[in-house]
Parts: sequence; C-alpha cells; structure tokens
Amino acid sequence: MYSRRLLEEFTNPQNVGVIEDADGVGQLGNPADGDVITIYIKVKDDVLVDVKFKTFGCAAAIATSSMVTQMAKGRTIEEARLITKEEVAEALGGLPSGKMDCSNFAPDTLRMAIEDYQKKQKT
Amino acid sequence: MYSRRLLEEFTNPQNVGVIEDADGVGQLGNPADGDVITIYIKVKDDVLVDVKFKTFGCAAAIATSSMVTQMAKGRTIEEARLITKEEVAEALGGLPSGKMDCSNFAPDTLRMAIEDYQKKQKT
Amino acid sequence: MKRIYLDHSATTHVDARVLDVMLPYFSEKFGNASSLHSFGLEAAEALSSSREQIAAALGAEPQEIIFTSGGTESDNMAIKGAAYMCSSRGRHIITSIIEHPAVLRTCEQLEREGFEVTYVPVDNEGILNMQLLEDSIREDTILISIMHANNEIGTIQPIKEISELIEGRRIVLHTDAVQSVGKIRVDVNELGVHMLSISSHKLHGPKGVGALYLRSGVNILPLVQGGGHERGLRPGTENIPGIVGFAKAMTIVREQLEEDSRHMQHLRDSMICNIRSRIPYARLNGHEEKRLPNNVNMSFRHVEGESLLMLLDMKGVAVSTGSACSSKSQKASHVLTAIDPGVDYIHGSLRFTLGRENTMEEIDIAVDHLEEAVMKLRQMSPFEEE
Amino acid sequence: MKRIYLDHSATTHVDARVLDVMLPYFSEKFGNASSLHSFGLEAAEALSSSREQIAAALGAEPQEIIFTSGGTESDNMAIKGAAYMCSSRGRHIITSIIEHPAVLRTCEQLEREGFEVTYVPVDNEGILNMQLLEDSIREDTILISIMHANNEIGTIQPIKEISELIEGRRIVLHTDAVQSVGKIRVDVNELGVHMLSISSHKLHGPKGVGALYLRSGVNILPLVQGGGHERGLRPGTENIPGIVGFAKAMTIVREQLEEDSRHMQHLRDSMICNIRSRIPYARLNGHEEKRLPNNVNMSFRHVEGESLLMLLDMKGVAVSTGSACSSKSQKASHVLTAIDPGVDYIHGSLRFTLGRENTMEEIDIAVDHLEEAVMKLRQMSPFEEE
Ligand SMILES: Cc1ncc(COP(=O)(O)O)c(C=O)c1O
Ligand SMILES: Cc1ncc(COP(=O)(O)O)c(C=O)c1O
Ligand code: FES
Ligand code: FES
Repeated sequence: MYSRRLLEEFTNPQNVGVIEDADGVGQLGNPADGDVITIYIKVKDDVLVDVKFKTFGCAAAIATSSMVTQMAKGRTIEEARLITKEEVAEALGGLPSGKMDCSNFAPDTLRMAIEDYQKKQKT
Repeated sequence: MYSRRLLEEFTNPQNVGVIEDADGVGQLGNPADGDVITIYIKVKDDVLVDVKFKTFGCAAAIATSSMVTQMAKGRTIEEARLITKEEVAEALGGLPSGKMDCSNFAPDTLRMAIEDYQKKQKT
Repeated sequence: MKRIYLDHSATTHVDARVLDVMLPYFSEKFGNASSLHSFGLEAAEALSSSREQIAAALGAEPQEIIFTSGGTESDNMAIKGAAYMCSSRGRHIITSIIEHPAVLRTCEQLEREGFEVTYVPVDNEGILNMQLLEDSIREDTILISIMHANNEIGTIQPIKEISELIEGRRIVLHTDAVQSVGKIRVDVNELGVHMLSISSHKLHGPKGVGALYLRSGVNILPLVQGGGHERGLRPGTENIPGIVGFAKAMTIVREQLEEDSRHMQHLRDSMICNIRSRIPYARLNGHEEKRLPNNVNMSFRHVEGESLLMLLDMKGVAVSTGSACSSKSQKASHVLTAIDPGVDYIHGSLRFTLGRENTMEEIDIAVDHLEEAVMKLRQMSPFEEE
Repeated sequence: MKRIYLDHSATTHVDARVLDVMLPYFSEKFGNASSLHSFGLEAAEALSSSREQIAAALGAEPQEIIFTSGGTESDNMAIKGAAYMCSSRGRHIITSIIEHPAVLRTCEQLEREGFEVTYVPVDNEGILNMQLLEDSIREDTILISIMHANNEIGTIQPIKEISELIEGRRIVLHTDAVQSVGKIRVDVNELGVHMLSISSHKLHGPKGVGALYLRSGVNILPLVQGGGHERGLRPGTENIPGIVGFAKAMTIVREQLEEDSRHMQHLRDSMICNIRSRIPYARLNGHEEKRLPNNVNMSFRHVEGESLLMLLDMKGVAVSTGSACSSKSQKASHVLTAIDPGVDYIHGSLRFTLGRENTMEEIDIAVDHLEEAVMKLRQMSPFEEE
C-alpha cells in the first residue's frame, strides 16, 4: 500500500510542533472528518525560515505534512506556495491511489499559512 | 454407496444364463429405460429345480437378479413367490437408498416367471 | 522482528492439526464426491463425516448443514433464500444497524427489490434495543437477522431472547455467528435460531469455506443453480479439502472452547486493564461484560486509528481499526458511528482481537508499543496541549 | 491394486507444484487481503500477482478476472449478472441443449423470473447448429451462453464464429470454458467472448475456487452483497491459498499446454483405436475431430454404463458414465439424449477423460479391463445371443 519512503517519513516526521510566535498559521480539515493539519510559518525577508506542523490524520496526512514543511523551509514565499501535491507525492515515493486526494491537503494548508502571513502584513 | 456384499454378488453373479426348455419365463423392464431382467425357471414337483437370469441394468439390478435366483432355487413355487425385496436387499447387505425401488424388480420378475409356468400348466 | 498477530477477527492462521487432515485430500484422495468410483467414495465419505462433525459442534443434525464458500455467502443465502421463499406471506425484514456488510448490503438489495427493512438501533454499548425490536415486528414480518456477536466491538446480542420473543410466530430467525463460533458457546437449539452463518477462516480453518445451518423444516430458495449438490440448495463441486479442514477446526473448537475462551478472556481483561492504567483518555468501545472474550476495542483521544495501526505494524503488531481511511476524509465505521464514542474518540479506535495461541508476553509487548505510539501521535496532534 | 484415474473431467488431483506454492498461505502468510498491516499486505500481493498470472494465461487484463468459488458460481454470476443488468433492454437469452446444469438450471430459473430462453439443439455429433442459433437471435436477445467444450462428449463449439456472428450487436457472449482450459488453447480475445467461466479443480488446481473473466466495459450486477471485494462484484474474504494454487495451475497450463495436449491426444487416439479394434459394437459419442484431446466417450451395445463403471472400478479403473442410475429406471444424460446414439447404445456409455499424467501403459491396462468387463456384461445381457 504505502511506499517504504512514505512510511519512513511517517515514522520519523520532521518539523513537528508549534511556532509560538508564528508569522502565519494555516489549518485545514476538522476533527469530525478525522483529519486536521495545522502549519506554522516563520518568515524573514520573504523566506520561510521555519515551518512546523501538527497533524491529526492518517499516515499519508502525517507524511505529507512532514514532507511539505521540509520542502518549504528555506524557500521564498512565492516558491513555497507553488509546491504541488504531485511534487509532495513524488518525494514520498508515490501515494496509494485512494490517498492522492489527501496529498493536496498539506500544500493547501501551507498556502493558507502563507495567506495568513500576507494578510497580517497588509494590516 | 453399494455394500461390499452387493458388489461381490455383482462381480460374481450366480445362475447367469438361459434355460432353453424353461417351464416359465418372466421379463420386466425395457431397453429404453435402461433395465431389463429375464428369469427362467425349471419346475419339478412344485419345486424350482433351476433358476437362471439375464439382466441388462445397473449393479443393483444384476446383484438382486443373482440373489433372487439363488434364494428361489430349491424352494417351492409358493415359497418362492413370497420372496420380498426387503429379503433380497438384506441378503445383499442393504441397498443404497436411491436403489430400493430397483430391488423389487428381480422378485417381481421371478413372480412373472412363476405365473407364466402356472398359466402354461392350466392350458 | 517477531510479529504479534492481534487481528483474529479479520482472519486466523490455519491450525497445524487442521492443515494435517486437509493435506491428503489435495493430491491423493482428490475425487469428486459425486463420482461413483472409489475416488468419489473417498470424497463422499469425507464430506459426510465432515458434515457430522460440524453438526455435532453446533448441536445440529448433519442434514441441517449446508456448505458454502464463506460467511458472506451464508449470510446472503440465508437472508435472500428465506425472503424469496416467504415473500408471498410478507415482505418485511428486521435487522440491526451494526450488522456486517454481508447482511446490511443484502438487506439493501432486498429493499431495491421491494422488501421493507427495519434497521433496529443499539445503545451506546452496542447492545440491541430489544424494545424497539419488539415494536418493529409486524404482521408481515417474515425474517429477523441479528448477528450473534459484532465483528468490530465484540458485543454479544440477546439472540435467545429474540427467539423466545417470536415463539409461535411465523418469523424465520437468522443469526450471523461468524464471530462468535470458536469464542463462546454456540448451540443452535439453545439459541433457538432457524438459520446460522459460520465462516471457517475465522476459527483457524481454511479460507473459502463456510456453512449455513438451516433447521429441518425451514425452507429457503437457492441462490445458485446447477447440479444437485447440498440438496440442490448450493450446487457446485464440493471443496473437500476445505470442508475437511473446516470440520477439523470445528471439532477443535468443540473440544477446547472452554479452555481457549478462558485463556483469551484472561488476556483480554489484563490488556484492557493495562491500557487503561497506562494510557490516559483511552475508552473501551462496546459492552464491558457482554463482549467476546477475545475482543479489545478501544479509542484513544486525539489520535487517528489508521496512523496508530501503521505505527504498530512497524513494530510487528497487527491490529485493525474502525476508521478506514480511504479518500479525502476518514470514515468512521457504521458500528462506531452507531455507538458514538464522541468526536474526540471516534477516529481513534483500534481493534485488538486475540487468538487462542496469543500469550501474555505478546500482549505486554503490544501494550508497550501501543503506549509509545499513542504518545508519539499525540505529540503531533493539533488537539493536544504542548 | 494400482488405481488408474481416467475421470479428469470430474475433477483432477492438485499438482505437486501447485500444492507447494499454496502451503505457505495456510498458516504463515495467512492474512486477510483487506487488512492494512503486513499480514494483510502479503495476502494482497499474493492476490494481485495471482490475478495477473491468470489473466496472462487467458490473454486478459488482471482487472478482468473475478474470483469465485468455482465453475457453477461463475456460470450463475455471468448469466444472471448479465441478464439482470440488461433486462431493461430485452429479456431473451440463447443457450444450447447440451450445456452443463450450472447453465441450464440457471436459465430455467431466469425463465421462472420472466426471461425467455431459446435452447439451440446440436447435431448427432454434438456440434451446435449454427443456423438455428442465428435464426433464434432476436431484437431483444441480450445474452448468448454456449459452452466452449462439452463435459460429457468433449465436443468443441464454434465460439469464435458466434462472436463474429454477433459482432456489432448489443449481445453479451458468455462461454463456459470449465472443460476446455488446460486441454486446448483458450484466449479470450481470439474467442471474442465477453465472459468466460473457469474452475480450478478441473485443471490440477484446488477445489473451491474459480474465476469469471469479465471483459472491461461489460457490466453485470453482482449476485452476492457484502464487503467491497472483487470490485464489489463478488464480496467475501478471498480464499488466498486457493487463489494462489489456481494461479499456479493456470501458469503450468500456460507453459506446457501444447505438450500436454499432444500427449493426451496421442493417448486418446490410441485408446479409441484399440477399443474399436478389440470390442465389437463400440461407438464413439461426439465428434471425431472437434473434440477435446482428453475425451473418449464411447457406448457399448447391450451393456449398461453404471454396471460397466462398477466393474472397472473393481479393477481400479475410475471412469464416468452418462447413464446416471438413480431411481427405478436409468436416465440417460441430456447430452446423450441430444445426440441420440440409439436405444441399443444410449445406456451403455462410458466417459474416459485423460490427464496429462496418464501413461500409455495405464491406457492399455484400462482397455484390457474394459474389454473383459464388456464381454462379461454382454454374457449377462438378455439382448445378446448366447
Ligand atoms: C460478522 C461477520 N459476518 C460475515 C463475515 C463475512 O465472512 P467471509 O469473509 O468469510 O465471507 C464476517 C467477516 O468478514 C464477519 O465478521
Ligand atoms: C462444463 C462445466 N461447467 C460447469 C461445471 C461446474 O464447475 P464446478 O463443479 O467447479 O462448480 C462443470 C463441472 O462440474 C463443467 O464440466
Ligand atoms: S487524512 Fe484523509 S485520507 Fe488521509
Ligand atoms: S436397474 Fe433401475 S436403478 Fe438399477
């Protein structure tokens, strides 16, 4: 079912946690549906200097969360918002067919965090 | 299915053949139905001194034919006509349930042969 | 890595004694039970003695046992067979909302064909609401199908009470005993049922074979047509090695049920107790006492079942979850939804189903891994305080 | 006594290579293919590679293979599944009068449900009357089911011609290939069929498993409801050891069909030739050339088949007859009745069906015993001159 690479990511996820003084926060999903991803970002000079996540969900949700935070860290805001589910899935050695939808979930949450940051900038 | 005793009788049937100058002959069944028994009797002083059969039919038909000829030989006409299918079946160690009907077949043919003999006596 | 299998309600390994008796029937005594020659006779004898063994283990008569390909087919055959048979008398069927899909989907199919089905609810512990069952019985009720024990949460339903309730009425009572046989005593006369489904692979027999107990005098229509096998009720060349293995598995159940049951219950109770004492916010799903001796179904707050299952699998511990994670959002099973453990718990259920060969040591190791996994996932959970 | 098995159309022994690959799946890799853990994955992988092997052997795609419990279920599923699916378009079905009961009884059931069925006759050699088939096609014909090879007399039907005949029409074509697979080449695309039934135990695989080939794009309704197994078309926990064995048996067929086929045909021809030269009044039933390479069906004048079978059985030779002797009178099979060998021959048929492991020596011994048995019974027969 799951690729070996995804399972590794799932068992050893990176960037788990909360950024207390985050510049942006995104959250998607809801507990009744059984999956919630929260992503925190810290931004300096348009670059994501720190990205952390907390995820309640299946192994794919956790692995994609971990992967997306790693891919985002060090990128500019513009680069990070372009991360696609396909890229994430590929980096994880593919997702089972029934789980492809779920790989959109983490990049979407990251985009929400970026939007949150940008909204705060404007105000 | 078949008892060991019946199979023995079937493989080594007694009294197979035709009595050329028989005193009575009985025949039951027809080739289209797949079974025909012919029984020949030779009578002396009301006693069946010889009984022979020819049978086209299943193992039960052959075994019961053989058994009934043996049971009849040496008996009086009156005794022989009273031979029942139960007796024949019992002597063969029982018949499979689907074959009980078929055990009537040989005693009935014997009774026909006896009737044939009696009819001839009258004329 | 030593693997620990705690998913015996999904399937079981074939017992060594069972495989032993099966082996000669593959390549030596391989005849077709309908053949008249010696190869056929060997097969026919194996078939008939297997039937006797299975009947004996259920308190039934040999001619009341019809062999099928498994639990799903038995359920379909019982429910549709009785429904079609009795449809001139009435078209109302009663079942419960926590049945196996083999029963629920079959009832839904009958609804599409014009039958009416009442799905009786259960309480928060998963026990059938007997009052509602009684209230739903009508003049045109022809069939009641209620599972003996639930496959997810292990609750045992009051089948005997149902059979007493409908005594004297012309209602056929079916029970899906796929999960109960081999774990608790199942006697068709004590239960008072007309039909009862079993599946061999749930009780250390081979896969691909099952049976329907059909009480003498109760008539159903066959779902499959063909040669005259199984009194015309279920044609097709009989799976002799499978049936022989199934019969042996049932005989073993009959001989050692009490001992096995006691052993599994001991493991179960100490597992529940350990989990409760070591893992906070762990909730038992189902009934404390009216449950199978081998079923531990617990929910862990703020963690998701499939993740938990995967983490345990990485440690060699095989379990199941009621939260099948398939597409975008996790669907909690219909059984968990029916007993509603609450939003914080519903997606975090794990089912541990023990087998007679599990040891206390295995249970202890499993609980260690479980504790670690729950902690790990809670650290990742957005609902948990840092 | 060394036994000689010449009844391979009834069932076959499981090939040693087949049993070998099955064994690990009973007690070690015993998981349920639906389980998410490692035991489940092992099973799921075995299932999917088995599906690939079977598809490859038939020239099909893996997703076109649906596992069932055997030939009877495959036939029922194909015929009813297509009939129910297409019933809004029409309710006319065409089959032949010499089909297996799994097809005939199913068609009769559909007649009771309001479908109309045309049973096309065969000629005296058992070959389908193509003209009558063509004439019976109507506007509302939805399904044609014609067996690839007959189980009693081994005649091979012109399936390819039928598929060409109906090209462009919206008629689903099913063939029961239970007897042909493993004896002659069976490729679903060469035959041009939409559905094809197979049974594992007829080709040295285990009993209790079979498959339906269902061409992509052809839809049928399931006969059984339950979990989502087999794309929802055939739910129930998959019989993994059975399926793995079936797949291995199909792979062996694929690898050595030509050789096996040639070997069996050689035995067949010399058996027929020997019987004809040694036993007077012996008649071959079926077609001289268009017959399975392993089928010898002959009638012996003035003797009765069941007796002949029993005498051969006493000598260790296992054969079958088309004259099932059940109650008061012998019923000749519907197949023999259809080809009508005449009153002197119809009750005296024996079917010898050869296997790839039979030897010329066995055939010779069998013919010796046969000759003796025929002579013995003819001596007892009231129709023979002294
Ligand atoms: C309660 C219950 N009924 C029916 C079934 C179906 O049995 P099988 O998978 O043998 O078809 C199962 C198991 O899957 C079950 O747990
Ligand atoms: C032509 C044919 N179709 C169908 C079947 C039924 O197969 P099974 O006995 O595996 O259900 C058989 C064998 O009995 C057969 O010979
Ligand atoms: S979190 Fe939705 S399927 Fe994985
Ligand atoms: S001769 Fe009629 S069944 Fe035997």
